[in-house]
Amino acid sequence: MTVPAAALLSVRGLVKRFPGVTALGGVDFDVRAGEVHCLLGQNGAGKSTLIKVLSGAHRPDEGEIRWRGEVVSFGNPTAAMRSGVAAIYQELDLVAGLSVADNVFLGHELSTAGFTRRAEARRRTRALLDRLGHPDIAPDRDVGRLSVAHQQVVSMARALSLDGQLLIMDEPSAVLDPDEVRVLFGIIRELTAQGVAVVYISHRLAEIREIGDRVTVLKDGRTVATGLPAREVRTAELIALMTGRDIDNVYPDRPPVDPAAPEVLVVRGLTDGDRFRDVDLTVRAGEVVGLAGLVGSGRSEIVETVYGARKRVGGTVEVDGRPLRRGGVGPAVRAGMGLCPEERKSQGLLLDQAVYRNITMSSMSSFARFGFLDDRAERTRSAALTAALDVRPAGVDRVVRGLSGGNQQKVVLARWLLRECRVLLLDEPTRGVDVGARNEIYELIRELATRGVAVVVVSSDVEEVLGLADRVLVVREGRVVHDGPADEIDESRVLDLVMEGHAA
Amino acid sequence: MSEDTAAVPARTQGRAPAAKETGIAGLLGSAAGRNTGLVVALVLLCAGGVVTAGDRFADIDNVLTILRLAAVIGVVSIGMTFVITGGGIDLSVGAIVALSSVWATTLATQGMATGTHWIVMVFTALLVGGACGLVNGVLIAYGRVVAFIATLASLAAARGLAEIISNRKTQIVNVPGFAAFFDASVLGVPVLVVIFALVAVGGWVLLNRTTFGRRTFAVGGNPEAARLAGIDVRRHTVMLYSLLGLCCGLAAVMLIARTTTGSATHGGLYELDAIAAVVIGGTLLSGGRGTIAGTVFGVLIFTTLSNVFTLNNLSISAQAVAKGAIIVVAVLLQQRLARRSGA
Amino acid sequence: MSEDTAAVPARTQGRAPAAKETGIAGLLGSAAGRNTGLVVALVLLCAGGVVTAGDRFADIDNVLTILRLAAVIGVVSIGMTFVITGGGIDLSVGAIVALSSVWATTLATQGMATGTHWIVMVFTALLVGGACGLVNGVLIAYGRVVAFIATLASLAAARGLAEIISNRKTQIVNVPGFAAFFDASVLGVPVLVVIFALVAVGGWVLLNRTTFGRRTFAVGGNPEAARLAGIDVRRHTVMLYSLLGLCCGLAAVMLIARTTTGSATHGGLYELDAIAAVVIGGTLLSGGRGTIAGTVFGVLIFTTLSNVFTLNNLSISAQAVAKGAIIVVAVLLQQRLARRSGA
Amino acid sequence: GNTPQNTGGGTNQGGARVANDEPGKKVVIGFSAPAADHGWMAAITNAAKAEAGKYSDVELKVVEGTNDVNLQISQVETFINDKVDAIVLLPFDGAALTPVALKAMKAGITVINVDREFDSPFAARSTVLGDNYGMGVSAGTYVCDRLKGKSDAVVAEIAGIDSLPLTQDRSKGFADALSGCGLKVANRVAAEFTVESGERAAANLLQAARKIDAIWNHDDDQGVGVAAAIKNSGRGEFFMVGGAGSANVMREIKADNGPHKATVIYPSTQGADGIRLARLAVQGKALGDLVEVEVPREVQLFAPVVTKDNVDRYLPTAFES
Ligand SMILES: Nc1ncnc2c1ncn2[C@@H]1O[C@H](COP(=O)(O)OP(=O)(O)OP(=O)(O)O)[C@@H](O)[C@H]1O
Ligand SMILES: Nc1ncnc2c1ncn2[C@@H]1O[C@H](COP(=O)(O)OP(=O)(O)OP(=O)(O)O)[C@@H](O)[C@H]1O
Ligand SMILES: [Mg+2]
Ligand SMILES: [Mg+2]
Repeated sequence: MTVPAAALLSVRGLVKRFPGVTALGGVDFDVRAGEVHCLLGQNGAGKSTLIKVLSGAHRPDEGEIRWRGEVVSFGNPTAAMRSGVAAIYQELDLVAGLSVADNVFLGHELSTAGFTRRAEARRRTRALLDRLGHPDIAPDRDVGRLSVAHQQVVSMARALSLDGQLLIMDEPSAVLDPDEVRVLFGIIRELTAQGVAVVYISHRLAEIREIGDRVTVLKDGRTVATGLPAREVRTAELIALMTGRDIDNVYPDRPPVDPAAPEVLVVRGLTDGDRFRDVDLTVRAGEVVGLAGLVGSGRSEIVETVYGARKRVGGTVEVDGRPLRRGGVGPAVRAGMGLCPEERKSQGLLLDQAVYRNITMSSMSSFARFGFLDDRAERTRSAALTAALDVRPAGVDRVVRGLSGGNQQKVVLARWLLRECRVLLLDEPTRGVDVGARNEIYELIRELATRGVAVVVVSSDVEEVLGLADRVLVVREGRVVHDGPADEIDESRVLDLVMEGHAA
Repeated sequence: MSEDTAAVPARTQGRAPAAKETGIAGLLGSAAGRNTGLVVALVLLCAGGVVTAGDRFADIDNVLTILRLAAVIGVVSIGMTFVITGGGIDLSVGAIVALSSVWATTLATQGMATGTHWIVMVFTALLVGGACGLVNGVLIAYGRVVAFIATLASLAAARGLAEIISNRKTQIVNVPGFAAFFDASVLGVPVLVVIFALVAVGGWVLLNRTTFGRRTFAVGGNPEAARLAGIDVRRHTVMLYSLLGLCCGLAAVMLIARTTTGSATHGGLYELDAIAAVVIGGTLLSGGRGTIAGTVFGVLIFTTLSNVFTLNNLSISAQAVAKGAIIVVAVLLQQRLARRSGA
Repeated sequence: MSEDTAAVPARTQGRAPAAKETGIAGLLGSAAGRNTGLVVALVLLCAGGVVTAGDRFADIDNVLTILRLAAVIGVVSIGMTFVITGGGIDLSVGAIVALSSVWATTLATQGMATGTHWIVMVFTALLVGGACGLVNGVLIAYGRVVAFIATLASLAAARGLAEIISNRKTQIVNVPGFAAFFDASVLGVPVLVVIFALVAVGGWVLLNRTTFGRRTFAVGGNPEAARLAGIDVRRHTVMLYSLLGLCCGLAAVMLIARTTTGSATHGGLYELDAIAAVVIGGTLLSGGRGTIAGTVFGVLIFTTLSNVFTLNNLSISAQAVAKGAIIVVAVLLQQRLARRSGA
Repeated sequence: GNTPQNTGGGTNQGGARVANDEPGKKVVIGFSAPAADHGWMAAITNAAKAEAGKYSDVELKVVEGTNDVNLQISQVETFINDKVDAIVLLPFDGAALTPVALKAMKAGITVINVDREFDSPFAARSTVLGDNYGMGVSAGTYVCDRLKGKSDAVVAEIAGIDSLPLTQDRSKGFADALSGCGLKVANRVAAEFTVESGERAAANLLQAARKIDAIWNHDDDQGVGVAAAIKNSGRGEFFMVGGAGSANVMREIKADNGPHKATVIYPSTQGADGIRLARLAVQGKALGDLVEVEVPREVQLFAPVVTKDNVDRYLPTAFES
């Protein structure tokens, strides 16, 4: 391996251990000025940990980091920032309650003698957001009230405001829609043209081909390949490097839905008086229905309202022909509905509890006799599920907080797989999930469907919706603008529908 | 500054891994394991007692005295463990104890009890305590008043009510049988201590072995996730406060038995004592993590502390200073040792 | 049960949108807007005062009496707003006030002050308060002792120390000039009230207009994010507690001026009063959201309440019950109105 | 009529009834005392209210009891604003309330200081004091008498709230009297004037000392708890002397069936006395049984020992805790 003198950052033999886990077991790679260096690896491979070490948020146990040829140790994030390393973390770490502008300049506030220059901060934030294609986000808004996608944009604005030499992005595209990804790529190109280096993490191989220059693959905390040319290397090779096995067929076969199958979920004229109106949705037993649309189009709100987690102002929801009472989540759960929420950290998980307890949370009564829980049965069933979903590291007694983002997502999925639902609502089920596991999740969804479950999948990945679903609904600004079989529509048509009226 | 621990002082502290617990052996084993620091602190304290007060400390009567002292506040603290684990807080426990004790010892209640059975007094206290807890719970869960404020209001109101009912007089109990029952011993163990033990064991089982307990952790750890997982967070919250109210009612009965009186001054500062015992035991004040065994140790540490001080005839001021220091040492010990045994 | 509000009683409550604040007009406008409920509660309370006590309430002397009463606890509450916004809690404020008051009035200090200038007493009190706060902060941030426990320990220790130093005697001030300065008025406004106003305005600016304030929100709202953003969370935590300690020292000076004494019994239960004022004002007990204006309203509501009671000669127990009810009503009002003006 | 109806159980049985009771000019009296967090303090307020109720020419304003000197100062300020005729003040801390009392006097209000003394003679028109030191002396003398000749006797003391000066005065008087007969306090604990704290302190005390000859308990209200603890322990080798003089303990002394053999009175009628003095001072009257034509500057109440022999005399004015 030849290390050109131009290497901005070079990493050798990096090791980071957590209690009970070695997250990084020897990582080597180099980043050159002006390149987009992609990091690939399965969930739990150590990508996020590597980022945190590079940005000073974690201190490595062993190994050497050279910055512009000199050995450095970033004891804390400030030191890294001063050197010109800026990071966007996977778990958006913004402060709800503070405004967008405050978040952008948090830690490097614009100030005179300790007093914040608020107008200046607002103005610069405005400029950064415009540059990111989001004039719609007001710098004064409380970040906690923005959608996940918009929060991601704020994180990017924050990273840009640091004016770094190295920009690290941990799955920035996971919550963005195609349109926004395009804007993001535009900015990345602009930056690299100025000599800024970008480390880019994504589970979407297509993106890597589009934006990446070189690829480093991590597996189980080690570098298994580095410096691969992003445009030339074969997909199958990458997947084999990441997973150690071959995965060819991403989307499982779709057996035709029995037209006589009972309509399990029937939604008529659903309205929440705010975000969407008059939504009709019917899902038969064994059918997978996909909801496509732009981020912010109201898909999450639709499924949350169907589930009873948001207030239903008008319309009816029926499960197996029985109308659902209003009044919270209870009736929906009792009727056999399940929801995988969009934000796993704040809506889905008990971060400080064991994996198995998170999994059995919605099916506790099936493990209980007279209210007493059978711990052992809970563990056994959970272990079976985590094995099936390949949650790593294995071990149902682990605390969820210590799992990587993708593995946390799998834990939420396992919860509803365990509770054999009649209707399963999945909001971005594969966000942050790696190729291998993604495949397994698709298989599981399909298997559930064949067992007669009615499945609704919300996804910002149009390809995924088309590949996975039997029927596709396109949502635009709170209205369903298309409802038809998935094989009668293609990606560009969906994008057209989605963007219509949007100044893309 | 070590980076992986730098994050949140208060929140990361004491996060021991979920131990594998199975059966009674597991109960003891895991309780001791996770509470090594507390056990060590208690043992040190006892060693201090033996060294400074010799036989007077290591006497069975003295141990029973400590346990009897621990019993009343112990029962309240067990209930408090549930509420705090469930993400709440209750400042009104002392006032509820006072109100229950007063209500259960009014002339009317005592008259009824004399006419029928002393158990009437017990039921009255439990009912009053439970009702107060219910009010707290409804205010907090459905009225959406912050727990701190809601129970602060209850504190004022319940004590005022207790004063009005008792006319600020100490009400002496003279129902036959009542004192006799609670003064008795079972195999040498005073009834009050037996009650405390039963509540502790019951509380442990409820928190660690039942769906109710599991929901408590969920509600305290991430209420939004609990709600989306189909748990009725508000109803559960009401149940938690009601449970604590019941514990306060029971504590009132025990206090009546101990002092032979009901009074509006009973239970002074119980809120601080109970919360301190719970938190020193390792339950997170922010919810989602709670341990009954830790709470029991916490209560024992505080009562043993005051016993050792008294045996040594220390001045109250010096006691206060020493108490502050010992609390900090106990917590630091617990943290260091729990982390070691955890990893 | 309405499902959209089912989430987290304590956490979703009162999350008003970030108002646009510009200049002094913005200060007043936004403060009133976000605190509509509190303002309404205060106005109702005053209306009650006028109706029941007429001119005796609406008298300028009476208003000054209310403000003077509010001043001491007000200064502590402003400091407490910072600590709570930063995700902490401090139970030791009352004890710190006591210790500072005692230390500043020892014979030695007074002797020194008489020899030089009474300002020596003020500096002593501030120094002692600040030092106590520093100890709290270090214990919490670097010792990683839970704030509740650390400050509970300080509470015991500081009061004990105050008793030892003062030998449990009330220490009378006879330094020339001291009393005269603080008893004076500026344009008819007593110095104590002026100090309170200055601290409130200074606190508002510090919290809302400086990087220190921004970071306080961040540290309280999401400490991990704050750390990743390069904020030294632990150092900031220490600063927050030290600031509160300074406020306690200042409150001690004000209390010495008001009573002409230093005593180990000063500041009893200030922790509860201050936390209650802060929380009723709308600062989240879990951190990340805090309002100085709300705190000032909270303090005024409590002090006006007790003034109206005093004027009306209500039965004391009934006062307690009424107080509980009024607190709940004020909070509910604030919630309903803040939500309406917010959304 | 304005003549006080004395239907038994009243608090002024011993008081003089003379022409002074004839209605005079209307007197508005403000009354402030510490928080009624123990029986004696509650009795003080209750007695004051009852006393005021007996006079048609007295209007009493009672404010919430408080242990926060800052709040108590503001209550007095409110009285001053209100232009009451007199203020009867039992301060939480005498020294701390002195400035505001001075202010009231300057405003022409008659201030009657009760129980805890101001540190300026100009701060009150008259002062009604209990005798804390004397209480300790009375208790100590009684203990000495009963333990006559037992030089190795173990004497224990259960004090009240230890941070109050009055507790230290009591303890000092007790120690001084004991040293007169060669005894000293072997074990001392402090409670908080409440039943519960008395029980807790006594339970620990009984463990600390294996053999006790005499216990002096500062406060009969906490004494109920002390008695309960003694009963629980099954011990009875000692006798007990109470303090303050509650009706409860007096009945026990009379029945002679518990550990209490005596109690030392600390009159809970001080507040009531304060009300009477305030009324007289404002109306320009004097004390009936004195030749003096003005209300005296200071009245210090006696701290007698109540035993089985004289209990009947004191029982009627005792407070129901
Ligand atoms: N704070 C922590 N404590 C304990 N273990 C941790 C911690 N952070 C990460 N780990 C472990 O380190 C390993 C690597 O995690 P990391 O988050 O770096 O994975 P990743 O490659 O980013 O995965 P994903 O694609 O799912 O985000 C995982 O096994 C994870 O469980
Ligand atoms: N609590 C809230 N208060 C006010 N506005 C909100 C709140 N939550 C979300 N929004 C707004 O609603 C819009 C919709 O966001 P959301 O992400 O839920 O839509 P979506 O269609 O589900 O998109 P996706 O699922 O693709 O992210 C966003 O613009 C966001 O700012
Ligand atoms: Mg990751
Ligand atoms: Mg969404």
